[in-house]
Amino acid sequence: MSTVTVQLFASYAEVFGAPKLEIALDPGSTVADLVRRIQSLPSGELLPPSPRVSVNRKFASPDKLIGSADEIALIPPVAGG
Amino acid sequence: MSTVTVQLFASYAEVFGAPKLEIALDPGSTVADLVRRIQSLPSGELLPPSPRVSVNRKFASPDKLIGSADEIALIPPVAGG
Amino acid sequence: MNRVAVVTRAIDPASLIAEVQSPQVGAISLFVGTVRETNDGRSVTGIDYSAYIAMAESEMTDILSEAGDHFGVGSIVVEHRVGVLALGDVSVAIAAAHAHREPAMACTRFVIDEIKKRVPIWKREHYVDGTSEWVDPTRENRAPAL
Amino acid sequence: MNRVAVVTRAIDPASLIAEVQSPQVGAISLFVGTVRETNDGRSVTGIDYSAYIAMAESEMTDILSEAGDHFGVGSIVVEHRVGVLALGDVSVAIAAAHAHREPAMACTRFVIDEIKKRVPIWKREHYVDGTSEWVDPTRENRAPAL
Repeated sequence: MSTVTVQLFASYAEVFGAPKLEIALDPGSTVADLVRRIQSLPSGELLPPSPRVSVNRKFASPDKLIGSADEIALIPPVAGG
Repeated sequence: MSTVTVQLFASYAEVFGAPKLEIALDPGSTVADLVRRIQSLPSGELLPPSPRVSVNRKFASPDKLIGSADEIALIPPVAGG
Repeated sequence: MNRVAVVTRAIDPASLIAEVQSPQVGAISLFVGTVRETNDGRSVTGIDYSAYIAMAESEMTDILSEAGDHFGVGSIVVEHRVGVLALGDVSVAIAAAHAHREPAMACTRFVIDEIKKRVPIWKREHYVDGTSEWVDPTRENRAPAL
Repeated sequence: MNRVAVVTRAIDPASLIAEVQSPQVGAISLFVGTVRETNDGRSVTGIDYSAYIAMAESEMTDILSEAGDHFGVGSIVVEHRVGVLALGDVSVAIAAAHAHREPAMACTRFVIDEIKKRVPIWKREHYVDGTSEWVDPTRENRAPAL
């Protein structure tokens, strides 16, 4: 088990009432595993089925492996411009 | 016979060494008639076969009738922008 | 040279133009996004922009690099503002310069389109009725995000 | 509101942006043309622009009216400079504002394309070798006009 920090922004930070989450993950966990863990938290059911995730400031595919040193964020629908 | 003033610009003004020409036209003359008259002047052979002509600040077709009160110009290839 | 920035101060489009201008270029295309008083029929009083700044700047840098490859434009500058913006305020400005006008204009269009798709910036609109909502352009009916 | 002008002073693109900006619009597109140091492989030292001013302004007014019809853009400003311009000087600037970005950008592109086709403005380029030529974009090989 290792713990990763997941940054939250905008509407997702409001869902959890916090700017970040600390999530314990088994070794070899993927982005998809992380998303399932977050969706199982209180209020996690308010997330969309497949929220976008960034790893080290790049959008990551669901099968990407996560390490404890990675910079991870959950990315709500973007609305820049 | 009436006389019209034809404004010249840019390369066409250089062809004739003047900013305007005074051309005598028969009543009922058209833009095409005017162009033929101008092409028959000294240096007129340097004009293209069908130079653009404006009448009252609008591009005019060859069959447009010309009156003595019209504002007429010979328009070289444009290069604005 | 290219430059991107997420800023918390007012954006000055003229300074972006000056930054890309040079005797090597013949065309400069600028796009400016501003806060509009109505959106989807609702009266807006202002917008709070927020961003995942490090990733937003990284993603915009990638976009400019792609634009450079696509259009041969070597001089593009983007600034996106975050924080509380009032009606009429500039939220984003993009300037691109090229020898010719077509690549400059195509570049600017590409960059704003990509920013709207993939740069992690969000906006909460405030309305005259006192309510506010996170804008979610992915929703057909423009219901609030979440 | 639309405005066109042939001017003999420096063009300030920022003033055109300010002129079309308002809380009713969300997007401003600006195009700026500048004097480039090379054209068709020749080194340019400057350009003399001249115009049939009355017709140029009339034709540009028509172009903005057509652009308004095509793209629903109601706020477009164009300034074209004439006289002796140095390298880097702005020869033309076009600003268009709209609620949304696509019409604003399409409008700017349309206006510059039409200006190049039909507005009676001419330029004589001066080259480092001391020669100068009237530019004729209609010639395939870019030989001098006449």
